[in-house]
Amino acid sequence: MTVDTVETATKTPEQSQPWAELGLKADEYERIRDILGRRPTSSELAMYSVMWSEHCSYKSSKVHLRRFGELQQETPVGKLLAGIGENAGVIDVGHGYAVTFKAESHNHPSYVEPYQGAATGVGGIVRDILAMGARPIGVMDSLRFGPLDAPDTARVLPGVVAGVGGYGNCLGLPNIGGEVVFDSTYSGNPLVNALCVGVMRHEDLHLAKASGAGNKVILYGARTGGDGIGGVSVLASETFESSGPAKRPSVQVGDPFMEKLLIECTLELFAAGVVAGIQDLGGAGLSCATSELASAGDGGMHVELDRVPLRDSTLAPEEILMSESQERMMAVVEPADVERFMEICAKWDVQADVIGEVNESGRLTIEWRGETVVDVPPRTVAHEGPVYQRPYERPGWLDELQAAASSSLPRPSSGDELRSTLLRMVASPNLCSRAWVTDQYDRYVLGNTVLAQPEDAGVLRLDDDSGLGIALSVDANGRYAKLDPYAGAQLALAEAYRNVAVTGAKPVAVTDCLNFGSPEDPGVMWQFAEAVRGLADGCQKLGTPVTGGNVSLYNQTGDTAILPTPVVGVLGVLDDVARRIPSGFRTPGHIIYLLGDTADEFGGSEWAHVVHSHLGGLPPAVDLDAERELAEILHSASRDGLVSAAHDVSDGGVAQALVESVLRHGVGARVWVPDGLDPFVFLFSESTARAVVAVPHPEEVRFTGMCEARRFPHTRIGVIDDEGTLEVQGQFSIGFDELRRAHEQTLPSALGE
Amino acid sequence: MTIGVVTFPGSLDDGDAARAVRVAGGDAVRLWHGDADLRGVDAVVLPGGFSYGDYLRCGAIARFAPIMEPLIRAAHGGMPVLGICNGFQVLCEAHLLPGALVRNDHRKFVCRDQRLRIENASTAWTSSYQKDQEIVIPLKNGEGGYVADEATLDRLETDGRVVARYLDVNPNGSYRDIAGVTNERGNVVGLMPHPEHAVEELTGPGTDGLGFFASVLESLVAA
Amino acid sequence: MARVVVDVMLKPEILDPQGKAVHGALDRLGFDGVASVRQGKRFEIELDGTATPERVAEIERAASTLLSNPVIEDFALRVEP
Amino acid sequence: MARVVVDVMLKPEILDPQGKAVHGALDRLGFDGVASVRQGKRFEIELDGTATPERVAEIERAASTLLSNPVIEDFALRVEP
Ligand SMILES: Nc1ncnc2c1ncn2[C@@H]1O[C@H](COP(=O)(O)OP(=O)(O)O)[C@@H](O)[C@H]1O
Ligand SMILES: [Mg+2]
Repeated sequence: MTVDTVETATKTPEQSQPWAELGLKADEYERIRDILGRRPTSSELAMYSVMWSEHCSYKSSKVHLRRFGELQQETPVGKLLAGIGENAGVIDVGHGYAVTFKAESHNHPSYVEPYQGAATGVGGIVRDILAMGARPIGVMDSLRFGPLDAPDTARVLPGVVAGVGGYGNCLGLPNIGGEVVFDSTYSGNPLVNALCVGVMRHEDLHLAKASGAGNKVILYGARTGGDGIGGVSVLASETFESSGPAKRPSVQVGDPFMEKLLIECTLELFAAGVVAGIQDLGGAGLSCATSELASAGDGGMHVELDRVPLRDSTLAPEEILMSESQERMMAVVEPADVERFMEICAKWDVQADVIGEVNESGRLTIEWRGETVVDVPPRTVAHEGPVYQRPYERPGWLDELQAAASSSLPRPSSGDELRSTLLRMVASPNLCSRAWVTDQYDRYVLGNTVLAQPEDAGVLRLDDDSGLGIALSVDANGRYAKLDPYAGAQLALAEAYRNVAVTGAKPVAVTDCLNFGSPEDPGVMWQFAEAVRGLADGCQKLGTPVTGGNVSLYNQTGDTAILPTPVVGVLGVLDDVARRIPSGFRTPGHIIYLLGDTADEFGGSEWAHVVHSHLGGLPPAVDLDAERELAEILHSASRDGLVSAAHDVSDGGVAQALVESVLRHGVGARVWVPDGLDPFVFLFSESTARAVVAVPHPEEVRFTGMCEARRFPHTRIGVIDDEGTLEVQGQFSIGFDELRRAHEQTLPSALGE
Repeated sequence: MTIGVVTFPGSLDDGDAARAVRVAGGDAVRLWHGDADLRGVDAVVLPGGFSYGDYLRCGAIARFAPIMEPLIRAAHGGMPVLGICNGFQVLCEAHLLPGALVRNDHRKFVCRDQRLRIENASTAWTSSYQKDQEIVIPLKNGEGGYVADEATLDRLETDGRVVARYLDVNPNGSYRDIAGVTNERGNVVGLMPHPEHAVEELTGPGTDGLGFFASVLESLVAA
Repeated sequence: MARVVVDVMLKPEILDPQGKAVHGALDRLGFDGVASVRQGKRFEIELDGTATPERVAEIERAASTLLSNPVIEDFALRVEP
Repeated sequence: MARVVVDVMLKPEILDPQGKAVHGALDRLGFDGVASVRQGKRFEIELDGTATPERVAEIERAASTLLSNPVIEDFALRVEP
């Protein structure tokens, strides 16, 4: 095998190189030559090409994401201990604890090989959290597929769900929530966004940097094989249409057992105090880990690539650098600690090898068989990649779409029509029970899960003594975002915020996973810019910083982009998880209140989608002040024990919220339509900043008094009984057998069992 | 009273099992798979999880861990041993319990709150329950189908060695709805569902699982 | 280098949900005339050096203790040239 | 009755965590001299009647779509007498 060394590169400046195939543009290649003062070696080219890919460099999104950095770097309960730019944001939650959470997409790999794509998506985000110094304590998954009855959905969905479950269950991380959404734009472009949350003591925070000349660079975990070579630049940055099957690289296969060992081993390494710097290996593998560690450090780094343990001895140096083999980590360790480091790895049966050293050269140099194959300034690889100001423009079709309002669609009016509409809605793919999916996830492991599916947010206990805990929800509504991406991002934020708030938690921080089409389409780029602007403005208003996130572009098939899908995750804090509010109605006699105002809002609604296959008009109005007020009311109500259940109102409106609340414990409810409201609007409108709560009779006066004092709209809409029916007085009544059948049969009958 | 909880590589519910022991009023001692030493404990829990990734067959690799030698000896000598989920699989692989656990009949992992009937309330781990008592505890497994040949099943039935049976639904295709079995002496119990996830109101479907840990503590005091 | 292949199949009386599912899927795809499908495991074990009778006997022992569970499975072992 | 056997193995370049775990267990149990272990699946398909070339071709098609995932796996098919 002839190796392209720095020496050869200097001597053969004219040699042609496959920069275009690697996804680089002509000017990018020129820039690399300028930086190096010569042509890059093939190893350097590999490195730059992966690190300058859209996925790693955020070159199209960076200029917009800056808005998040301008937000206040403080949450309602404390400081950000690490923010955007680190592997994941870290939030002080009190009592000396810090929480870190982040979402990441694994969309295209999950289309190619659903099980492994989804599994390795979970594995990747878990390592991000681990690399911050935290113990991972929970995962969530936000999933989007083509229509439920499409043949490819039957291939992709079961594999993705089994992969999320297979990996997360085997790691022993409770799955505490997520989403499953169906829309035709996701055919051929499913979205698999995985979120992980971890907890640490403040002093355990670790950062990804290589400093201290003489410190050793240790690669530990799985051996390096030919997995997903080029996956980052090819898989994540180009659409399938243009690349075709020939360019599909081999898929990465996950080994969750290895990852479990890696977690326990790494936590023991942290506890032993032998880690000076740490970085996970994800997309772009060693290229990314070495250049990012060196770039964030204060000197340089030298790596001997021959020391990397290989699964396949025929790999070339550029392939070793690009390999995306899973379950690997890289640590910077002081020489005196190396022995202890190795002992701990041996205890966990984790292979570890010193592959390099931190130095003061200011360069990242990589040696292979005694010759230098990489000699670069690390910042130019990791942090100073290209930045694009992509043109963006409000798409021409938007006016027409917004003008096609839903107000002219025929509505049900009689009680019978409302009844059958409700049954049809609760059985529809986006509103039906998710149990087929969530039953495949372990929600109990670790013994701290206070709320998980089918609750609005997952709630985890952090501390047995104080009861300190967190709540988490992830949400997005692509149809809303299509109608108005600025509002759509805020609506996603509002829903996640509200889902956290209904548990009684105080929402404090935000992460996101922004899934869009091609940035080379000015219309898509505009959607992206608007969504970022909307999310940043929304976060400013709510006082919740964006602590990190992920961007996935090029989600399109041919010219058809997915619905713009800004997935937003909100983290909340509960001082005592014993005070959490569950979503299910349990006690007959408790009074049902609707909090918030209901307007006639059906643009982008589930009703328009299910009944009329219609998408047009404007999404429901955003009112973040009201969301904030609602959250405070719920927080106080939980503290003072004023409500026995609370469920947010979103997709499918009050009808959906009531159905979910009554079915939870199989009680019953009698509901009446408030004066002055049209029954259809009352039941199905998707107005925001609303929740349905159950109030014990003795607390009613205090509860309504609190709402009045805050001038927050609250309407008595019903009472819990034990009749086993949902009755809307004067309209209709449905027995639970029928209701359950409608709500629970959809996924099993479409997917089997 | 000290109850050992073994950690194999890939054990997941070891912390929960130790917590359950403490909630029930016992002292939990963590045991490491690689040490052939039970550290003087009075009873042992083999916890749930995916030991060795559950590759090959669940429990098949863990069964050969160094800790299993003294454990098998102690079990033969009458020490109470409870295998939960993966631990049950390990006990079957070690032939401390008859039968085996195979892939769920629906081929998916399943996590649900499961109703059970306690059929034998005289083992070391079930004495604080009433016979025929119904309880709800979480179940979560991918390979939880209990199988054995007909003769073995018949023998288990006539000897009263079926410890617990699934009610409402059979979640994994277990023969005769069997959720747990015991050895002849009643000191070794294997259970597919997870009592350790039902010891606190806050984090489980109730506290019905506590009885398993209370039982063994009582039986140790009585002994 | 020699290769030993061990095939492990569930005993006929043990339910094989995976085989059954494959059978069902074949039916749905219109492959008919399939009487039954069983799914098992195949291990390919590469040995350093040759497959002496002693070493094969060792692998056989591993096959009957580790690679298969005699309560539910049968195995077959062969040395490939 | 004819039997068609389909062996499905991960492609050599794809990580095989199961084979790796088995290899590790063999080492710990003292079976040495093992260079590598790969674990795959074996399907035994019993046909009603004989294995005509057309039917085998059909099974072959199923093997490449249903029984294996060509992105990560290879398969081998043979008709047993
Ligand atoms: N992919 C998934 N993974 C885990 N939990 C999920 C997933 N999809 C939905 N869930 C859970 O199922 C429940 C119902 O989901 P959904 O109706 O979408 O909730 P909401 O409308 O409150 O966001 C929630 O608890 C949610 O977290
Ligand atoms: Mg909700």
